[in-house]
Amino acid sequence: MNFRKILALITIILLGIFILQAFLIIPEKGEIALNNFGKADIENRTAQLYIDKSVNSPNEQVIYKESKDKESGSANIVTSIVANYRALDTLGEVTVLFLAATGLSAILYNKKHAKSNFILKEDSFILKNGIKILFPLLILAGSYIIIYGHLSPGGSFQGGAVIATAFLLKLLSSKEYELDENILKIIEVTAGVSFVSIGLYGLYAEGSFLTNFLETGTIANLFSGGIVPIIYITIGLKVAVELTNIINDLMKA
Amino acid sequence: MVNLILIIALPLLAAFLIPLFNYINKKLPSIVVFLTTAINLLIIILNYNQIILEPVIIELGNWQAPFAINIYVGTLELISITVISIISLIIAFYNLNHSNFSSESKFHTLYSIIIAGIYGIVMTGDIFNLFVFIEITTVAAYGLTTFNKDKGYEAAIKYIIIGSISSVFLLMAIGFTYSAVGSLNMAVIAAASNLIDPGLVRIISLLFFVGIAFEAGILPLSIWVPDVHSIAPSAVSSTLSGLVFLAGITALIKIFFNLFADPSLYVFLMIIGAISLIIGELIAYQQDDIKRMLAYSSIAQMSLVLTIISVGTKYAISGGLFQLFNHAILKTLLFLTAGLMIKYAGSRNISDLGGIAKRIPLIAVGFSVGSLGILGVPFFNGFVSKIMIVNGSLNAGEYILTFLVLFATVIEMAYYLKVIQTIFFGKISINPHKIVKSYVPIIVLITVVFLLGIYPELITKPLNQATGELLSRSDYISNVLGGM
Amino acid sequence: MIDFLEKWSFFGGSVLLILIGLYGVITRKNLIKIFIGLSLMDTGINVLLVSLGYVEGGIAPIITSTINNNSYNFVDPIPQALVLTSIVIGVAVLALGLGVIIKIYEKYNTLDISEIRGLRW
Amino acid sequence: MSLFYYTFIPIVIAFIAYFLNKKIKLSLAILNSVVFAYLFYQISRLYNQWNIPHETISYYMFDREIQLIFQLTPLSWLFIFMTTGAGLLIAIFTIKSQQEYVLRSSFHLNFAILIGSILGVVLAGDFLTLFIFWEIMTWSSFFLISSGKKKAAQKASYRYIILSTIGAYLMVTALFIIYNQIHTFGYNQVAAHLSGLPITESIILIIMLAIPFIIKAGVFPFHVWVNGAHSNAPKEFSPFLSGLMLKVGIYGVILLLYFVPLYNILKESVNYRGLPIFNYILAIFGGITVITGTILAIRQEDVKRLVAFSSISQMGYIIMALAISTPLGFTGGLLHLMNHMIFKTTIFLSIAAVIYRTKTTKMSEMGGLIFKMPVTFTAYLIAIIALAGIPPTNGFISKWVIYQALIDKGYIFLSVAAFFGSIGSFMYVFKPLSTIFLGQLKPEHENIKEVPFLMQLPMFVLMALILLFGILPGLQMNLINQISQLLNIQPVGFTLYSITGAFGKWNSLVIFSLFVGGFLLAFIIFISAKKSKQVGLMDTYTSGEYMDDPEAYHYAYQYFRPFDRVFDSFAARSLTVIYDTFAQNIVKLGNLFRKSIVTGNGQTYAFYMVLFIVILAFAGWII
Amino acid sequence: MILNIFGFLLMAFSAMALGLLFIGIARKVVARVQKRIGPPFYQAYLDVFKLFTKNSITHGFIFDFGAIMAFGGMITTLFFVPVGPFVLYGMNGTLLLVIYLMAVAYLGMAMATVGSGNPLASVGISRALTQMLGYELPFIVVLLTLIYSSNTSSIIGIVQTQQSGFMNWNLINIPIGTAVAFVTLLGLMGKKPFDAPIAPSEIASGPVVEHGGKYLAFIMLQHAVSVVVKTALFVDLFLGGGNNIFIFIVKMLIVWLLVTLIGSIFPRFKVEEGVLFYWRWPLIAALLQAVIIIF
Repeated sequence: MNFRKILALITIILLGIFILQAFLIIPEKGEIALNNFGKADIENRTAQLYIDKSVNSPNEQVIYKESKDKESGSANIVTSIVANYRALDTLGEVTVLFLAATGLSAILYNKKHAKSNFILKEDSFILKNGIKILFPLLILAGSYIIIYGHLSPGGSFQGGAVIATAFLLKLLSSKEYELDENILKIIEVTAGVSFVSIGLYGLYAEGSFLTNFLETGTIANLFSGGIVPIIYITIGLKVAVELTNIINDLMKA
Repeated sequence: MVNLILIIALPLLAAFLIPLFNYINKKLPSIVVFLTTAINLLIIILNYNQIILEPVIIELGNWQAPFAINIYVGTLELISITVISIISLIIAFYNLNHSNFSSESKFHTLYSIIIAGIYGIVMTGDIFNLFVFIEITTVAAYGLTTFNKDKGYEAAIKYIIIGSISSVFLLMAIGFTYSAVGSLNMAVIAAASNLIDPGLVRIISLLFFVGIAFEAGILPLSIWVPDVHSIAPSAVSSTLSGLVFLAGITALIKIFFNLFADPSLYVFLMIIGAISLIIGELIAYQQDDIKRMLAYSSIAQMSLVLTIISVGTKYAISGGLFQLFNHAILKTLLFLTAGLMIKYAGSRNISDLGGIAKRIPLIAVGFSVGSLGILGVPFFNGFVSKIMIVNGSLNAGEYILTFLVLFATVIEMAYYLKVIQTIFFGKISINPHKIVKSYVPIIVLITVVFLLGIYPELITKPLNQATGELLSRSDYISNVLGGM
Repeated sequence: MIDFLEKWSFFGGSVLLILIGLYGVITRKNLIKIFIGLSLMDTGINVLLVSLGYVEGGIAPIITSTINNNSYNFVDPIPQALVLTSIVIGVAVLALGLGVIIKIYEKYNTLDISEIRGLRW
Repeated sequence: MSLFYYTFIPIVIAFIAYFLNKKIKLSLAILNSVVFAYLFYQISRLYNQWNIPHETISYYMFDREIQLIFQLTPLSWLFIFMTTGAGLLIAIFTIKSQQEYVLRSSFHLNFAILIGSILGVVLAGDFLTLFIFWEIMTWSSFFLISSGKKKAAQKASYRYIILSTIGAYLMVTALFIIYNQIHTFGYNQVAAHLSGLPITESIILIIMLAIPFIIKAGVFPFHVWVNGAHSNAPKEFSPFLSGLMLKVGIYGVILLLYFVPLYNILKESVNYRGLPIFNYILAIFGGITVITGTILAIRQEDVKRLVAFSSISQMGYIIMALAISTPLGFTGGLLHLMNHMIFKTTIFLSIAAVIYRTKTTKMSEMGGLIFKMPVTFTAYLIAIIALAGIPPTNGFISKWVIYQALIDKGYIFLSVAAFFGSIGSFMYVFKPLSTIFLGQLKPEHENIKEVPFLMQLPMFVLMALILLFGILPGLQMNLINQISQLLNIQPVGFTLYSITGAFGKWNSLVIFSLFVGGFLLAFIIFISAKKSKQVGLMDTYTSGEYMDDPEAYHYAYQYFRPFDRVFDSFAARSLTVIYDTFAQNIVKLGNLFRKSIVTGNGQTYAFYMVLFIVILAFAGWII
Repeated sequence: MILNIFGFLLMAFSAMALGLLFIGIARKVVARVQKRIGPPFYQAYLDVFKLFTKNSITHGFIFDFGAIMAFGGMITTLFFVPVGPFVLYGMNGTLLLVIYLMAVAYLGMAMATVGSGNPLASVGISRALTQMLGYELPFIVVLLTLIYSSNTSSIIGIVQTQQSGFMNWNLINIPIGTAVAFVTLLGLMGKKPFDAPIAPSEIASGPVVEHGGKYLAFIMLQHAVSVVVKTALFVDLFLGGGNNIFIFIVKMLIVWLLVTLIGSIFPRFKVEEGVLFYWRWPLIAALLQAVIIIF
């Protein structure tokens, strides 16, 4: 417990005091402050509009399996926000992921085609054969999560992560296993490009970037939600590929 | 009227496509990036005349304005993106010849994305989107820093640590804001900001400041700057120092003039800026590594801009903004020429660059033009901005501030002149390496410098308008929110 | 009382998480530990965001058959979307950082950040 | 031709030529001399056309057009005439004399820019215009000085530019403080505003305005840059630097003292014998400058440094004369300004010629050049006679008027300083005369020849001018009285060859005729005596020793050692040391910051962030 | 015109004669002080004639030119100093002019001697110039006081201000100034204790070491005229001049003898000691006088 640690501790505590004090502020009349825990009044906020899917259209009940052609057709409201209302953020985050993968491969470039210096001496039998069974299931699960992202909990990121996990296990299981980078690249490119070009088509068709140009269909049908599922699939592919790339690079390093 | 979102979308598309192009031809990526930047400039020029008349609000996905992400392009944003597009075009041209890295295509990918991120920071009208774009820019910068295989990793790790911490604070600020106001749209927050409890406003604004200022070159948050700027390839250094700082300052201005226009905070900004200015200049004087010196000088310049803008009067703000744009142009010039000189002499030390002007005169002249511009010699672009700064700060009665600024300029002059004297009149002590001489960017930049020096109204006229818009928040709010 | 505890267990807890992470970042010398601290901070901020959007007794904002149509009570969906984004960004930065750390270890043969000072002054 | 073009023609042409001369081989020196000759011709035709209208160029600055005003007054005419004249002569001199520059073509570029900017400064009709061209002048001269071939040139120019910039910033601050109250830069409006202000404020503002000019003029507290700059500048540039750059500073002082009549503004301030304290202090500084310059000049071993210090002391005269702001003082100041420009240019040119041949500036490494370079010697001789103020040269007249002015007001200290300077000037001008031109010829200089004609030509012209103005001072007085009328100072009575002082009349014709008489008499006696036979310089009285080494037989090093011994302690603690220590302390501070803040440890940086937030939070941002 | 030229020549030659006479007398007096018999008072004339008849060597044209300049300059000075009633162009003869005209002679002599290329001569000159800076300063201050008090710088004018009687002499008006002026006169004439420049025992009589034959004659003539000029100047300024030429010459002689006597009993100052001496007491005294007069 030397001096710098004590100093650090004191500073951190002061910082904590200063942050926590934000929660203690009791607003006077007519003033607003942080909402109390669980008191987030979303009735008269943007969120309510998202829930009611009434940003552009008049506010009416959204009914399961009944209301058609809402402005955003996905039952999972988070999904509709991520892929529709705030799609630009999503594009951004996909870009960040892409950046990470690219940067990582640039960093570890010279080691790219070296053999894996993974500590495992020889492949363990159980792992190897367990993966053999598990691998298709994981892929399947991931794809399901992605495709049903606009109906059920979960979404493309989660699904992409699951798929990437499958490949991670594959890589863990055997030294010989090599990913075909060309395929990865092609998927990567197509996914990213299709995301942007969907947005651009929206710009071309509806006059604004990332606009929904398909009909949204009935809430909670599989084929509903306009471009949301498509975007989600592209995102899912993208995420899966990028994560796989990252894992691949890190293990090759 | 071409939709301005394209200037963000196109670089991203190009970036996503680059792996493909790389298969076709190794040189193609650089050309593609060059073309995209050129198209961006074209788009902006097409839009210029309309935006100068009235601000443009782009509602993404056709969701009506305050409820989803929207992009707001007022006069200030217009000038910024114009400068950004010009400079990015020049740097992209420079990259055509000077990007012979081990993994070239990835370099261009990152470069293309960082440009998109910078545009986003400047134009977006949504705080979380701002965060996303800041992250894009930063992560791309992390990647670009590591293209120096020698010390790039060390610089990058410092950058990453500081960047992640500040991003946490930024997110916290965004979360608080959302929890208080219930919207992420800047205009809504601005409209509600005088309802928020003042204590909370101050907490949030401080968090915002910490989260953004680390990208805007204010000490001590930007203490990573010298490492990264001096290590990164010179194209990257000029991008970071010229454009990223520009974007960061613009974001700060948006936060502190549009969101929370609390004049009682400006004095803090002024003091921070002044201290950072003096310290930056003093340290810059000590440097022997030329790019490191330039980096510290960038810090000082940014602090100067922050200080002057936080004076908060019309003249001061327009002077500071003009200085900001000048700095973007000049630092690009300086970093490019410095990089070329370093390549030629094979050493980063100023003392080893003696008499280099006799071998590569144009590059040396370019460097000195950049320095003289920063020092504010008449008929260079820096002159008018400095005059405006002095006038602004004196007009607001800030005599001490004026004294500090001028004192800092004297120190600045001291170290820039050391370099100039060395490269022009020093003893020749170099064994030249072969370099690809690229005259076009340097000549273009020099032309811009003199153009702005002789016809400052090219920028100052729009700047007055921009200052007017900044100082009248109600117009901004009503522009975005329409009637409500 | 209960809600007080709830409040502070969420808000205070998340802030505490951030602070712990920060403490780790500025005291631990090992780069890996520093990055663990960073990811702790990320987690903390995500928890904070989500808990800011929590609504009493609210459920996940998904329109399903089980809920009664005319009175559903969802938690705020926007923070969740934000958290989704910030998680991914955190992952990206983390991955990049780890890559850099690998190279640094190759170069300097140490992970002690106080010994990696080639760039100074 | 419009006034505006006078400033821009040389600059533009120089730029074009500079970028073309790689392709087409044209000598920039010849080009410059042609351009300057043209300008000179044009300007000489401007004489007596004081009523040609002002011109303005609009320059868009803050949120409005700022007008840059150009105007022609007799005063500015005098300066542009001198500038172009000197520029022309030096350009001609330079055609042949250029050998050893680092960047030769850039010399001419900068020189043309300098000329143009000086024209701009002098023709400026308001303070902003003056400031803009002032800056350009400073920068171009900076590049000229630092293009000198010695390493010390860079240090000297460094000191020069830093000092000038500090001055310029003071000036610009004062200007904008004023501008923000009256929204104009015009001389008269500023003057009116200053006279309106309370006395202390106006004095502060005036000092801030005056300091840059005083720095440029090399007056006492700020004379530190002059010697280094003069001695290390390229040998062709030193004449201009001393002959005109310093004078431009004087122009600014005149502007403040008379055009913006400080005398009226400060009349009710503290007085000394009817002179505002500000002027008196300025005059005192002038006196100190004279003494310091003289003493330091006497001890120099490097000829250019010596002449540089003499320039300092002469500047002191001019400042003194102008500061006491009587009609005689004004006249004397302007006279001395012109004459000093003439003879100091001559001295520097002759020395440049010597350096051109001998490649050294150490006086002890030369000697006996009189038989090798007679023209140069004559030029130097006449010039120093003028500098020492010995009749019948122009130098005496101006000094005579200055003395009249000083004695008239009875300023003892100033008069003592003035006389000290003029007697000391005997010492320091004689030193190069005896060590460079007289004495024993160095063996290695056996086969030195006189400089080429193009380099002699300027010297001839200047010699002629010295004698002409020595005999007919009325030529100068004519213009000076026009200036006096412009500045409504009551003019000094004069005819073509006589000036009326306070205590009597100076008639140069009589003096000259008597001189002829005296010399004629002496000459007749001389030739009527027996003819003498010529022997070599080594064939002298050596108290029996046999001397064969001219080196050992040439008394040149530390010529005035006994005198210098008196002032060793004085010369040791100079202002330069004080300034340098100040700068070094700032540098030390920076080093401290650098070593303590930028540790290079990323973790520390992270800690700074947290600390920064906490400090800000608890420094009042939050609480 | 003709008359002018005639007077011109007359004045020049009579001044030379008078000067040589004074020099002769001085030598006699000094000899007597030192208990020698000494040369006859007309010895100086013989010397000059002898020198003019001897062969002489020159060291190039600057040597000749310097000699001419020295003598001519001193002659020219003479015409501005009223000697008794005789004065040409006196109205123009302002004091400052006279002071500077003397400098012409010095410069000529200096050039000639240094032109000879003999280091001893150069040393002598450097000493002479140094000492000049020493004594000129208090002298000038006194002159300034004089000019200020009598409100003219013309010598004639100054003489006229002290015409009516002994009590108007500046000797009475500004006594300290007179004393200072007298002390400086010693240095002005290069008499002991201020004869470091021509110290025969150290630097072989310095400036004139190379001069022989007519050159030495020129130097002697120049010295003779300078004696006349300086004593006359002193008499004019402080001792009330004089309309009667004989009275005037007597006054000059008195001054000259005083100078000689003082010079003959003092040892020699080191040159910087001389300078410091002049800047210590005489200068302070002179400034004191000036303050008294001006305020």
